Order: sequence, then C-alpha cells, then structure tokens
Amino acid sequence: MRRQIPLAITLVVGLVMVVQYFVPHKPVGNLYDLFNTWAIVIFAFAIVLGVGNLIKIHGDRIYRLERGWGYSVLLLLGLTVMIITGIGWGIEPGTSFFYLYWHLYVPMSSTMFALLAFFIASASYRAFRARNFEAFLLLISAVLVMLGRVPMGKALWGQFPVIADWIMKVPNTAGQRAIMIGIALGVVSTSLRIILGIERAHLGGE
Amino acid sequence: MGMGKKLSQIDRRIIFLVIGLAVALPLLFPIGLQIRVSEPAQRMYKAIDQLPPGSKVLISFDYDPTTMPELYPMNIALVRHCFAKDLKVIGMALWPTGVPLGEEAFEIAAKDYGKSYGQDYVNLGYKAGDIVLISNLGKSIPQQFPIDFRGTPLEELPIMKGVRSLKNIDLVIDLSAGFPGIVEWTMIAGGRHHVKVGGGCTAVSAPSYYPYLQSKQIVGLLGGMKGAAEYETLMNARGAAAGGMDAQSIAHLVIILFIFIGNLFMFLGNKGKA
Amino acid sequence: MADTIGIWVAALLTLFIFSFLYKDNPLYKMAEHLFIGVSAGYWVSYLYQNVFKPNLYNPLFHQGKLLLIIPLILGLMMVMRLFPKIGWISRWSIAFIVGITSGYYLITYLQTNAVDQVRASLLNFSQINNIILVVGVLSGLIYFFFSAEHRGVLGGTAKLGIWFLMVAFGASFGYTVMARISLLIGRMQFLLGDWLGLLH
Amino acid sequence: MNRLRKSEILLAVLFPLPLFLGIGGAYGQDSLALAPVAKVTAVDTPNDGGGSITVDWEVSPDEAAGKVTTYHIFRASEGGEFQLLGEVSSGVTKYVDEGTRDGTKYIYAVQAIGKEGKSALTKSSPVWSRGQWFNTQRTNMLLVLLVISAAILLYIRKARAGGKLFIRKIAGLDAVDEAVGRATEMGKPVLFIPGIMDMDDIQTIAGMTILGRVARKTADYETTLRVPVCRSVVMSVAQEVVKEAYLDAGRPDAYDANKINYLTDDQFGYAAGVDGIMLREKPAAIFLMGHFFAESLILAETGFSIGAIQIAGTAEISQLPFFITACDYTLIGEELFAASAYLSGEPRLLGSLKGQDVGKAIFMAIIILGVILENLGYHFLTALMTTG
Repeated sequence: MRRQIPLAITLVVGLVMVVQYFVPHKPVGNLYDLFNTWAIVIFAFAIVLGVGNLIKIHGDRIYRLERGWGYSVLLLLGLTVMIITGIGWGIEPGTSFFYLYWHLYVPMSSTMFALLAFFIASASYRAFRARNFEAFLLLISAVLVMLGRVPMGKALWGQFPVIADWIMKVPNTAGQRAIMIGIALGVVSTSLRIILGIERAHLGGE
Repeated sequence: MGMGKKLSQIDRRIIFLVIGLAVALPLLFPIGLQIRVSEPAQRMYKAIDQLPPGSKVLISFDYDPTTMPELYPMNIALVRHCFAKDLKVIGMALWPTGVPLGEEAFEIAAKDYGKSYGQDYVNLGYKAGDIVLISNLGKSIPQQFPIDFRGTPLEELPIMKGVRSLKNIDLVIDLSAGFPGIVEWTMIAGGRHHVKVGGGCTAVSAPSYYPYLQSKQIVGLLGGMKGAAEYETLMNARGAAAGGMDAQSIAHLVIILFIFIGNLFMFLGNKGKA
Repeated sequence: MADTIGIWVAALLTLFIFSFLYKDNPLYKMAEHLFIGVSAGYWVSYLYQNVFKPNLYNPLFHQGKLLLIIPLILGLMMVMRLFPKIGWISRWSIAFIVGITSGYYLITYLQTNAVDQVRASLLNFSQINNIILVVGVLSGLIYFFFSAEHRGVLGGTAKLGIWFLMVAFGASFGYTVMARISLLIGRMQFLLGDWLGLLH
Repeated sequence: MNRLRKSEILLAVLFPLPLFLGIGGAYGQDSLALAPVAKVTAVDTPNDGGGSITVDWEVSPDEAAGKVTTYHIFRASEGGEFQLLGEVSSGVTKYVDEGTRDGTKYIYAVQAIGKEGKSALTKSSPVWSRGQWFNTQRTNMLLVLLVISAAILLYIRKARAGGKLFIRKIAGLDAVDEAVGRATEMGKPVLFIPGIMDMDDIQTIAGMTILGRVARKTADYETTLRVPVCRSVVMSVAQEVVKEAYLDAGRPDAYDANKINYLTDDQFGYAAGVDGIMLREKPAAIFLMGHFFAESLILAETGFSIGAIQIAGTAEISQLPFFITACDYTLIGEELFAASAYLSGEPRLLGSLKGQDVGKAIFMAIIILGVILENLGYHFLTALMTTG
C-alpha cells in the first residue's frame, strides 16, 4: 500500500502529461488542466515543510541552550516578523513587510553572492592551472572571453570583442549543444524510469 | 622552497584586498571606457523596436536581489524601450522576489514616459508553479491571475482587454536568473504556444543559452551586467550597468593577471623539479 | 528618516557579511542566521498572499470550487513529512508532483533541447562557421558516447569533441567570473553610492 | 509678412476640405471613412482542444497610406448581434478568439479604425470550433519519443536478463585507485565530498555509488575515509554505503561511523566547515562527486592549496570549469552517471545509458544525413524535424 499507491499516482499523472502533448481533445486536455492547477497549490505547501524543519531544528537548539542558541533566536525572530507583517498587513510596496524585505533581505542576499567575487580571485591566483592541454584550452578561451566582453578589452585591441563573439557564437554553441542533447536524453530516460516505476529513489529508501 | 612557492601561498586576504580595490577605485574614479554592443543585444533591441505601437509585451521578472546588479538595469532599460515604443507591458513573475524589483522598474520608467498603471502597464505579481504555470498561461491568463499585484480584478484593467492567453501576446521578455527562467519560457511559451521569447539572463547562464540563439528559439539575449550596459548604450541612457563597466574591466584584468602569475609559478616550479 | 535607517541597517549587514573574508566571526554568524530566517519568512508571506489566498482559499471557500479539496489534502499530506510516524503519507503528494514534472520534462526536453537543437544543426556549408558548428556538435556527442572504446578514428573525433567542450567551458568560466564581479560592483555601488554618497 | 499671408490663404483653402470630404469633426465618428478590410476568414483553430477560432483578414487598402491605427474584431452567434471582442494594432492580420463554445456557430467581423474614422464591417462565413484528437504537427515528436523510449526499455530488459553491456573506460575512475594508494603511502586520510544536494538528486545518488568504490579501496588499504555531508539523509545513506564496503572487504572493525558526519544544510556554512577539515586533517586525496553549486571553487581551491590529489565529477555544467582547472581528474557531465552505472552494475542504469547512446547515434545520423541533404538543396528532412 505505502508503495503501490504512490507508484500508481506517478504513473497515471506522468502518462497524462505525456499523452496530452499529442491529444488536445477534451477529456485528456481537461484532466491535464486540472492537474496543473492542483500542482501549483501543492507546490506552495512545500514551503510549510521547509519552515517547519527550520523551526524544529532551531527551536530544539534554543530549548537545549546548545552553543550558538542566540543565533537561532535571531533566526526565528526574523522568520516570525516577516510572517506576521506579510500575512497581517500585506506585502505591497509601502508596507512594513516590504520595508524589511528591501533593507534586510535584499542587501544580505546580494552580499552573500558578492563574496564569490573574492573567492574567484583567490582561486585564480592559487588553483586554476593549465595542468594539461584541455585545461590550457579552457583557460585561453576564458581569458579571451573575459577580455572581449569588457570595454577595456576593446581599448587594448579592437579584435578582442570580435574573437569573444566568435567563441560564443561558434565553438561555445557547438559544445553547449552537444551537452544539451546529451542531457535531454538523460532527462528522457530518467523521467521514463520514474513514470514506469523502475526508478523509486524519490519515494525514499525504506 | 623557492620564492615562487612562497608567493603562491600568500595570505588570501591580500588577494581579497586587491580585488576589492580593483572594483572600488574605478567606481570612485571613472575612466569612461566605450561600450560595444554585441549581436545578441542588438537582436533583442530590434525585436522590440519592430513591434507596432499597442502590441502586448509580457515581461516576467524571474530574478531576485542577489542578481539585481545584472538584471535590474536590464529590466529598467527594456521597460523604457517598450514605453518609448508605446507598447503595452504586462509584468509578472515566476520568482516571488522578482515582483517588487519589477514594480520598482515600472515606476521609474513610467514616470519618465508618462505611462499610467492599468492603461499602459500592469503587474500581475507572482504565482507558484514554474513550468506548469507557464503552460497554464497558454490556456488562460485571467484564470491564473484573477487579480493583479494590487488586488484589482483583471477585467477592470483596460490593458487586459482582448488578452486571454499567451496567444494574444506579441513578445515574451524574460529576465532570468536561473530556474524557472528563459529556458522554461522558451520550451513552453515558445515551443508549445509559438510566442516569440527573448530577454536577459545572468552572465553565468548566458553561454548555455547561445544554442537557443543560433536556432532562433530566442529572439535576442542580454548577458549579465555587460548586456545591460549594452542596452543602456542602445537606449542612449547611461545607467548603473554602464557605470559599472570600468570596474568590471579592471577586475577582469586583475583576475587574468592572477591566473597568469599562478600558472607562471607552476611552470617555474615544474622546471625546477626537472 | 525611515529610509536613512534602512540604508544604515543594510550597509551594516553588508559589512557584517563581508567581514567573513577576514575570518569567521560572530557578526557574520548573526547576519547569516538573520538572513536565513528573513528569507524563509519572506517566502511564507509571499506564497500565502499570492497562491494560497487567490488559488485555494478564495475559490474553495468563497466560490465553491469543491474539487480543490483534493490539492488541499495532498498539500496537507506533504506537510505530514514533519512528523516521522505518519511521514510516509507525504509520498502521495510527492508522487503527484514528481509525476507531473517527469511527464512534462520528458516531452519538453526532448523537443527543445534535443529535436529542435538537432534541426538547428542541419546547416548549409556555405559558411565556414557552419561547418565548425556541425563538426563541434558531432564530435562532442561522440565524446559522450559510451558504447564504444575511444580508439582510432572514434578516439580522434572524441578528442576533438573534448576540445570543443573545453572552449565552451572556458566561455562559461569567463562569464561566471563576469557575473560574480558584477554582483560585487552592485554591492560597492550601494556602499559607496547609496550609503556614503561618494558616487555621482 | 509674406509667409503669414501664404498660410492664411492655405488655411482658407483647406478649411472646408474636411467638411467636404466628410472626415473629421462630428461627422467622422459615424461615417465610413476607411476602405473595409478585404477578406475575413474564420476557421476552427487547428490542433487544439476546442474552444478557439482563428480569424484572419487582409489589411484595409488604406493601411498602406498609414490611415489605419487599429482593427476591431467583432463576433456574433448565428442570428445574434455583433459584439466587440478585441482590438489589435495595424499591421496585425490575425486574432485568436479563445472563448468560443464548441459546436456553436459564430460569424466574425473585422473593422478598420483610424483617426479619420472607421470602415464598414467585413464579415466571415459561419464557423464553429471543436477539439482535435491528435495534434498532427507533433507526429515527428511521437516517432522520436517512441523509438528512444523503446531503445531504453529494451536495453534495461536486456541488462536485467543478464546480458553483457559494454561501457568504455572512463579515465577518472582509474585514478581512484592511484589516489587512494598515494594517501596510504603518505599516511594521510581520504576525503569524500558528495555535493550539497539531498538524496532525491540523481547526482547525489551517482556520488554514493562512487563512494562505495572509494570506501572499498580505503578498506583494502587501511586508510582513513572522511565524509562530511550537507544533508542529514545523505549522512545515513553514506554511512550505510561505507559500512557495506568495509564489510565486503572483510574489515568491519575498521569502519567508524563518526568519520561520516553532518555539518550544516547551509551552502556557505558547509563550505567553511569542509575547508576547516581540509586545513586541519590535510587529506592526500579528495573526491568531489555529486551536485555542486557556487561552493565548488571554494572547496577545490582549498583542496589544491593543501596539495591533495583531487578527483571531481558533476553534471552541473556551470561548475565544471572550476573543477577542470583546479582538480587532477574530472568526470564531465554524463561521465558521472556512466561511472556510477559502470561501478554499480545496476541493470536499469546500464540499460538507460545504452538506450541514451542509441538516441545519440540516431541524432548524429540525422545531423549527418540532414547536412548532406541541405547542401544538395533538399530541405525535407529539416522540415520533418521542425516541431510544432
């Protein structure tokens, strides 16, 4: 029971999604519309799951006064304030929710990713090596693209942007396309296995 | 242990400082380097420019603040272009974080061109569902977005008159920071509902979208802050992206130099061993 | 006034996070935890206002679309994963979601990333670039061909294929560097411009 | 002076003109100032589920003169009154009505609108919408789908029946033994990093298979194996995998569950934690196998700086460049899955891999054939491959 029903659900829903591509007519088309609308709602519930886990882990940490429990308080505080303001008074520009979004969320998330600029710089110096011909080719192409895509490159030599454009348009497109076709086939075989119940990893190990 | 080895084990914090300065100094003391427009950006510009006035353009704000430096200037420049051409712009988002960013861009551009909400542009807001949502929009837009971002029912908005589904949309512009993004729009809006799709993306993903450009599955593409700077140049309005290009140039040179020095050490080290 | 406070808070948080570059420290940890909490809360509010209310609550309870009971139940089953004893019930909703996405991806990837890409490679050899493109795609595919040993002609072609892949990876590398630097520029523009007012 | 008089004259001459022509002013709104649209055809929208009719028309002859700004589209149920349905700008000659009731007869009409007035309605013949049972534009996709699916399923069956399926040598795999061997010689631990995604990610699953192989080697060589993970579920799976490998090697006593530990779910927090392990324990061999994101370069850089042999594998294209330049061997994209299929000997993985190869072979054949035909001036294969 615990396995059979989920497998049947996946099979039916998956097949409908495939068949509807070829059969636009009513019963199939309608079923497909219906599933789509439901999926959006179910997707939204996933966030409750994530937040529930967060509360569980950090609530536990505070309860047991584990090392760093103060940080967990801060985390739950941020969570609570955002939920109360957002659900209570709305989320449009002008609300307190939006104010918090703009002055807390925005700067912090941008800065998290801006850190990577520093790490790339240090890795460039310390780790990115032309250890063989392939890596050499990769680095040459990278340097040409990096020069060609900024104004300084053009100022240094007029041909840099032309070369970068060519790399992007021709060999890059060819390489990317080979990868894309390969990945597409991988997706087809994985999806097929999931729909037919040959692959069951998503249902958990038990 | 030679000098090379010592230098290659230099404290990372010195490298961090160098790259920080390479970005900060050109911002404080601009050089004003000239920006060259690449072909994919040119194509995007043409795709919008060719649309007759009154055409309906759907812009999806599928990005978040982490990619704002790249996509937000594009957002402003693209909306401006639409307004300059008197196109009707319908905004929406597959990323909740994109809605306020798109809203802000709308407000800035609308002020410049004297456009009014509901008449010339609308923001439908965010809806979960990713690919499934795009596919549903192919059947019906009002069913997926019964109300807009501000809570107004769609039938009360003049701009939505005659817009039932993606079929009534002349061009989809996607501002894409990843999944779901321009690939999903291309697959479903383009592949299944035959709407023209174009847009902008982060520099990280730009190379992998070139095959779609070559196959003409997307009409044009702006890649990263440089793409935004190119569009600002095309619109003759220097903005944040164009202003960042000097810093971008210097930082690239510094990184190239780092790679070169690092490899030189390896080369010298190998020679020493042999 | 509120804006000034907001900008100061944003600037300080930005600096707290950058302080990680010097070394891991309590200020960074504070910002990090606050960030995780705020972003989760952000998503909850957003989904409540934009999905739950207009797509489930209103149509189900005000417009009488009773069929929406099914996704409501499947959604609640999903949440049951929080409780280990009845967690297995969430498999039903996961099975539903996985079924939808698998069916969908099966078709869309095959169309957009395989068939459409193959069609776009059927090029006329009037331009040298078209020849290079076709050779690149074919040799790249050969590299990912696992059913034959890479020897002889096949090995040579696979070698050519890996070179094309490397140039493509180089392009990705360059663009990734570009993206990260742009994000840093954005932060610097905020710190130097919006906060300190040094940029014009 | 002169100019003023000229314009005065002009004004006097031109002023009655609009009245005379019957355009502008109060007259214009009601009179028919524009030439009507030449021909309006309405047909059931093909290849859809019904509820839609496509209206086409030829532009008004006045459009060339720039007099037309928009077209209004009207609809009437048979016998009913025309009602405004929507508007499109000039230059557009198509409108899709998505709101029809199947089986009901409708008549459509199009009207040109300009600053100077409008045209008479041009009507279509009656039309009704209905759904189709098969989308004929997608026959080619059906064919491709069937062939590739059949190939995958057949090979899976063959593999299950015990058929031998050949897979070529994968360079990175040979290096596994070498790396573990070197760690043993140096008396240093081996570090295995399975990416930052959960067990529902196929790359993590592939990584676990490779972990099994690495664990088998470290058990044989009596070398310490460290596996810091980012997800609690991955931790329990990794512990199972390693335990089993040590059991197989006949050294269950050497297995230490504490060496496989959970750090944190947070991306950068995890990266910082693993960095710490690398700097403290100085592993001689590092394996990075799974789904990585932005943290990839932080990990690979630190690994490089401590002089470890690094073997990486991921299908995340955007992170591959960093692995290729900072690691000694890299399994690129599908090679990760091939390696996992090869090592595990799982029929469904091996069979899939073979089936995908068939797909690749077919696509390569189509490209070669198509290019030849294109260059000979035949375009039918290209047309056949066009999806709708």
